[in-house]
Amino acid sequence: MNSSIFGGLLRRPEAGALIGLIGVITFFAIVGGIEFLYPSSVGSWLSRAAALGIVAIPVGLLMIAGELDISVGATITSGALITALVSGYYEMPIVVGMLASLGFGAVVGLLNGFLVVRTGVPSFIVTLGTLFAVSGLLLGATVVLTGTTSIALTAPEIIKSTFGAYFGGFQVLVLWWIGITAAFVFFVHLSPFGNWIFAMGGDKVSARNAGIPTDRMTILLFVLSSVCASFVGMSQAILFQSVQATPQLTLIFNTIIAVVVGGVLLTGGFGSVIGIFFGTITFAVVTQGIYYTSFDQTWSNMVIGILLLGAVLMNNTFRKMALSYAPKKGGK
Amino acid sequence: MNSSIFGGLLRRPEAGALIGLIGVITFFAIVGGIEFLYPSSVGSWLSRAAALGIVAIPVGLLMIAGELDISVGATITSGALITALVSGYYEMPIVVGMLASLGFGAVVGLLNGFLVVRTGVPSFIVTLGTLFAVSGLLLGATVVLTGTTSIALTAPEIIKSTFGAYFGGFQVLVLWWIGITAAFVFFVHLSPFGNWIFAMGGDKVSARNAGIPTDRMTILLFVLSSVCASFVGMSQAILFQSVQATPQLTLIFNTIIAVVVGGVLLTGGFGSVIGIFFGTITFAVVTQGIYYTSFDQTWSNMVIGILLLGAVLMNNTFRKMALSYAPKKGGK
Amino acid sequence: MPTPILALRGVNKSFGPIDVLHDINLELHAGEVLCLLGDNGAGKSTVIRILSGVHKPTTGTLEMDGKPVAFASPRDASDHGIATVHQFGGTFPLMSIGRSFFVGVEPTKGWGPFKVYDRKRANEIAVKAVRDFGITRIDDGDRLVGGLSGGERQSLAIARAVHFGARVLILDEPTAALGVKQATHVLRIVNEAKRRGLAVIFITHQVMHAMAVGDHFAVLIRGAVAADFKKGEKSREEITDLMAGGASMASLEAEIASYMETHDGHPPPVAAAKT
Amino acid sequence: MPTPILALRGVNKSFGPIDVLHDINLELHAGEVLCLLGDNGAGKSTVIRILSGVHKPTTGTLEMDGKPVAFASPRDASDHGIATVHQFGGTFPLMSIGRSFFVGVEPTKGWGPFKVYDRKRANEIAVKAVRDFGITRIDDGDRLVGGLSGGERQSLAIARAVHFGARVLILDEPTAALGVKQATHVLRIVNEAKRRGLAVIFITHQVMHAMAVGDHFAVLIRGAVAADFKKGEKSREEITDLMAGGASMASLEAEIASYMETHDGHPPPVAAAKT
Amino acid sequence: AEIAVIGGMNSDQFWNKIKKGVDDARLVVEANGGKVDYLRMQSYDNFAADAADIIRVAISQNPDGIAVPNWVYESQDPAIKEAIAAGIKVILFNAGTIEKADELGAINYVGSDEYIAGRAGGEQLAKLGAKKGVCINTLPGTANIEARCKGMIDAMTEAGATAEQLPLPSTAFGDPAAIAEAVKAYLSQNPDVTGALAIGAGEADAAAIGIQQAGLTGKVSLGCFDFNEATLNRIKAGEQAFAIDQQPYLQALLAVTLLASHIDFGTDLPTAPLLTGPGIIDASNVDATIAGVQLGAR
Ligand SMILES: Nc1ncnc2c1ncn2[C@@H]1O[C@H](COP(=O)(O)OP(=O)(O)OP(=O)(O)O)[C@@H](O)[C@H]1O
Ligand SMILES: Nc1ncnc2c1ncn2[C@@H]1O[C@H](COP(=O)(O)OP(=O)(O)OP(=O)(O)O)[C@@H](O)[C@H]1O
Ligand SMILES: [Mg+2]
Ligand SMILES: [Mg+2]
Repeated sequence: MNSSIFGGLLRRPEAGALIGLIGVITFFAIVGGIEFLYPSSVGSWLSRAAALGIVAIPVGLLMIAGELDISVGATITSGALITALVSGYYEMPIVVGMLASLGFGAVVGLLNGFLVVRTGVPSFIVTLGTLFAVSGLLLGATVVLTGTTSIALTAPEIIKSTFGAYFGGFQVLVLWWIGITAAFVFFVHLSPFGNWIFAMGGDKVSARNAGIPTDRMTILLFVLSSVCASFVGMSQAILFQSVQATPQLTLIFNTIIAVVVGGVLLTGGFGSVIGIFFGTITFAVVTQGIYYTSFDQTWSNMVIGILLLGAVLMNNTFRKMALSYAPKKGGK
Repeated sequence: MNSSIFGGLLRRPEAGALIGLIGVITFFAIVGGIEFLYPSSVGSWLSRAAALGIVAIPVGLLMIAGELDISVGATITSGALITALVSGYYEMPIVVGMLASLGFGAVVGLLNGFLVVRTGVPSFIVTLGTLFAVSGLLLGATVVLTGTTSIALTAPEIIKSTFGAYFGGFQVLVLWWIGITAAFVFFVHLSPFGNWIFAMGGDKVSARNAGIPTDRMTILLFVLSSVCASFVGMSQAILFQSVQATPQLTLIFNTIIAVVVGGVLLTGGFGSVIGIFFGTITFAVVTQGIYYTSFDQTWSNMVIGILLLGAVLMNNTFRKMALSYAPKKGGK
Repeated sequence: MPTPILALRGVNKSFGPIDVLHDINLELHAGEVLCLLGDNGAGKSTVIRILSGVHKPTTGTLEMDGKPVAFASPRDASDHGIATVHQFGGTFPLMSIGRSFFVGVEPTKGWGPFKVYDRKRANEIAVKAVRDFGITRIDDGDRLVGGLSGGERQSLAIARAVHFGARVLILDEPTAALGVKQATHVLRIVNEAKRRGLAVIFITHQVMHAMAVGDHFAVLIRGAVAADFKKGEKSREEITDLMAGGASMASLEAEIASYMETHDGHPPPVAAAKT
Repeated sequence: MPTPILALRGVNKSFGPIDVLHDINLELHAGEVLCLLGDNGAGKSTVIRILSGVHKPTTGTLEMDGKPVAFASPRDASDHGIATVHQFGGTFPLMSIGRSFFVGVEPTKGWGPFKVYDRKRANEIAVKAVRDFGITRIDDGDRLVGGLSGGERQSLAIARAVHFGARVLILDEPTAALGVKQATHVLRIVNEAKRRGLAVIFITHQVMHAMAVGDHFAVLIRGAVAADFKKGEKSREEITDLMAGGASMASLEAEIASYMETHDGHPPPVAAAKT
Repeated sequence: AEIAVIGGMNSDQFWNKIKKGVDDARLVVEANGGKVDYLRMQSYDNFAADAADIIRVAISQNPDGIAVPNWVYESQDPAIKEAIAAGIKVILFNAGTIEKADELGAINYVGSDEYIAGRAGGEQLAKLGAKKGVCINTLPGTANIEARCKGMIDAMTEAGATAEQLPLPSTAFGDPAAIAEAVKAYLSQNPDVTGALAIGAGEADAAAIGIQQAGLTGKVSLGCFDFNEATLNRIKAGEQAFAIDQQPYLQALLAVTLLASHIDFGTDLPTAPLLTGPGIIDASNVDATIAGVQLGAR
């Protein structure tokens, strides 16, 4: 009986991610000192995680559905840049800039989605193309329009405190992140649509034959990830009040790491939103935790790499257990 | 009869790449001026292509075999750094440094290969882990050992003219590239082993059942790509006499672009060495060609992105033609 | 004669330059099993894909209850009461049995925008449907499909179609990978569906299976309907010939089959191997 | 009695905690067809995978010509003259027919380190082997396998195994996806192989096919050999029961099959659907 | 004269100010029947190799003169020598020294020096009373950035203070949230640090938020290399102490016009080197700088 409950927990996709998270927190609390668990430190790693987390969830959903989106490295910049351009450089009301940036994100998502659905080219390649095309377009347009590649922005106080401010060491984005996570948990694990995403990742042709509108779902997921990335870029523009026209290539790697550490299967069909949530925190804990230890920070890349490999191996083990798990029969 | 020969050419994996290459050269010769075809300009884009091309071929073979290697971004740095460390900083004979750097590359390749083969984790994730782990290790070790992150190196003249020198605007690496390409053409398209790589990419389980030592081949291919990347890093250290400890993230994207533009299928089983060769030149022509035009270079990323999307769509069309192509029967 | 539940009228289908179906006319009546027969590549699965909304005909029309319909998507077809088990796949290895069973038509509980997936009910229904099928080893709807054997998976896919097959049930080679016991179960289910008044389309390469359930037979040869007849109108040998694309195969098969009677215990003579 | 070409002696196989095969003893003689029968999940493919070097037995030994052997890899097994067509796959969609045919055993020309793949010869042999099989539509070895129909691909895989099957030919459900004509071809090929003195292992769920070629039958039930008998020692009904995992199915199947004779033209009675 | 100018990445704000200088100088050159090409690096990943490569691209276009930053001596020197051997006049700008220019045979050097600029930052922090300083490095391992940090650390050490580098993992590059939180965490662990120097203006935007979040605005003096509009706003508001400016507009304008005039008219400037920096922008001169920014010259 006990072993059955235990087995039931272990076969959940987030099991590995949760154990990993507890592991790294314990590690840094011991090595880095107990202050690593003080609210101010927690605020620090959660604030670090929030921006990444908001992008990682829809990117993770795409991965569950068997796709990949690496153009978020450009859309996060476009979100920031368009807000700053419209409301900073051209001095239009901030709301216009925010809407424009989210709208542009939606357009990029639609473009990605349509190209993937219509041409059947792997999404890795399509979004690699849009990554370059969009970031090139942004840079060119910014230089042509403003003559510089860095734009300042000052947002009204109310907007700042809604999207880009700190309260007691916690960035507001953390609240957005938790809210968005909750919405996605509902969408993916409770509403019937979530089932469709898993089915698409499991076997796209069968999913289509089962009556799932796979094309529309794929496009929707691409739009979600681009809009979420734009949203993060927009909030960062408001918070940091200044924007550079450089694509964030590292964000691409970071989201993939967070998602995979969170237990999502790169080849699709398996994963969970809560797992991605844990994976993002794990990533943030590791990158922030190093500052609380006496390790030389030159080694931080290595720690991240080893964490990733370890997490993936652990998740693999859990997935195999999930597949072969069945409640024990009476005998033997 | 004619249409049959034409069809036969078109169904080759490199058909799209060749047409794309002719297209971009024509474009830049018209827009950039005829000087784009002068030997000095040709030397310029071939020299740019050589380093990329030597890495792109084994990376492309991995892709044909259904794997991906993004750790080359770290191994190219390790190749340069270890040569400079051993023979520059510690002043050992240059040959020792060269062997050490190639040896380290082989070790990284073995590690990648073993992890992929043993754990079954997708190679994208495994090599993402080693990318971070190796680049972190390099940076840390360099700082600890030398106290700086960039090391100078002076190689004897004979070594310089073999690995790192210019002759009439052409880097010697171009010759190495052509030689390595020829060796790979033999290995992949003429020797019986090439067949194995395609079979592995087509269906790994069936390939194993057909008696192909898939594990050993996979490890071999990872070693090849790491060693080739180390070789390029080593030659660059010798040529440029100075090395810094940063991973080359853009190399990762560039190799994937070159390989995909060269007609290799991301999902494996289809492609050719000559195609990758053409794809690399195409990429180099586009990135270097922009210098010869009056376009504002701020747009270059956009051009690259659009090129990638266009090339992939064209290759897709050719692949579909290849699949449905059959010599026409008598009637209709 | 009553109006057919589903009919193809002069349907053609081409994929680019390749013509796959030529002028197909077929009728399907309630309470009737239509066996679609034909050689490999004859176009059987393509007919099925048109009926289930996966492909649209190049020319020609579909009729349901005598009125022309056009299915915009597989979902549209299933909304019209057509449930299909396609030749390969149909299950999702990393999903639970309950979720896989209800893919695309998830049962919900709750109200308004907060309708949530009803896991408990889905699992119960799914497990019951599969167990009714004779697969008694399955008792937990949360088990992942990837842990089931090939035959169990196929049964799950069929149980699903039967459960949702409101009016028309289409089975594309459902028995190909199944053992004797499971195949017999499928045949029984087809008969049960017919008894309940459903129309069934059944594809198989096994004459025995076809003759065991079919009321009506259509044979495709190279994308055209080569024969369309009722039960009892043709002999087993004639049907076998037609299934083999018009070649005269039945005699040969019978010849091979007859070894067992004529050469009990001895290796058969070499002659049969000559063509 | 001559020494068997291939024998399993007390073979057990477990995947982690799951025991799949229990104490399997089987013998295979030259010029003999061994039919391996059993329900879905009985362990037939696992036996095949052990014989073809894909898996190693957990305990127990393999013997070839009376001497113990251990296959290090599938390649090792094929070097011993064992050719296998596995249940699924075996072909490579994006490879040419010639290359796919010779995967792993590429013919070469030239000398020393400059041996190159002999495309022309490979294509010729492959095309001939497939055409000998009755698939006359194929005439160009450079065509990609992905452009062939499912049945044509299956035939290619079988032709390949027959071509390289030096001593033992193993076919795991080769006829499952095939039409009547192609299935008959496969049966003919099995007989031809037997005539040439090869030992053949043949797996099928179709009693007719098994009885048409088998000299010797072994039935697996839940991973153990439940019956091992010669041709003519058991009746069709008994074999069917055994194939269904020991359940008494033959009568039921016969019952369903008998509809066609007894109820010509009329829908069958409902009774059959009750279990 | 036909002149090729070599510069840094497109998305790098600093090099767009250089572009403004190039564009303004172009007017003069074109007025004399010449032409100016601005060739830019496509990434900094493989810096030594690409920096030499791009010179060879310029040579292949057969210009009369090349204006080039001498970022990495070892790798670029051979290429510069090839250019001079091919009869092309070369001027070094932005990176290099006059000794180097003389050694290679370049006509002059216009610019500042990364190490010296770093020293200026260190001296400024020491002057502001910082006892311990940190150099926030988002590109650890990159040669010219390391030189900036080294200069800063050396200068502070000589002034009797201490200083160290904070190298961030490559997962943080370009991610303002990561930089801000890293700075915040670092400062909370190192309360004795009262001076911070960011390696670029974008990093400073994030570092300022990190300092603010650590509750140390005003207590930790923040400086940075180069500047953008937000930097100036912060200096004006007292949230940042200073920015180190090397006046890129002047570097480009002077380098190109000097080179063109040397080729066309044989002029020569006895002032060598021509130093354009480091200049310190702080509260005292920020208003004039803002005026220059509006015109795109700063
Ligand atoms: N999407 C497609 N594009 C091009 N050709 C296709 C496509 N789908 C099917 N075909 C071709 O149409 C023909 C009929 O295929 P179909 O799958 O309907 O045959 P089938 O009768 O179901 O055969 P089997 O008994 O082997 O399942 C084949 O020659 C096949 O190659
Ligand atoms: N690699 C494996 N790991 C765990 N279990 C396995 C593995 N391979 C096979 N099995 C299990 O072993 C049992 C026998 O499988 P096998 O494929 O041999 O059956 P089979 O007799 O060939 O069935 P079918 O007629 O459906 O092809 C099944 O229950 C299957 O789930
Ligand atoms: Mg079919
Ligand atoms: Mg099997």
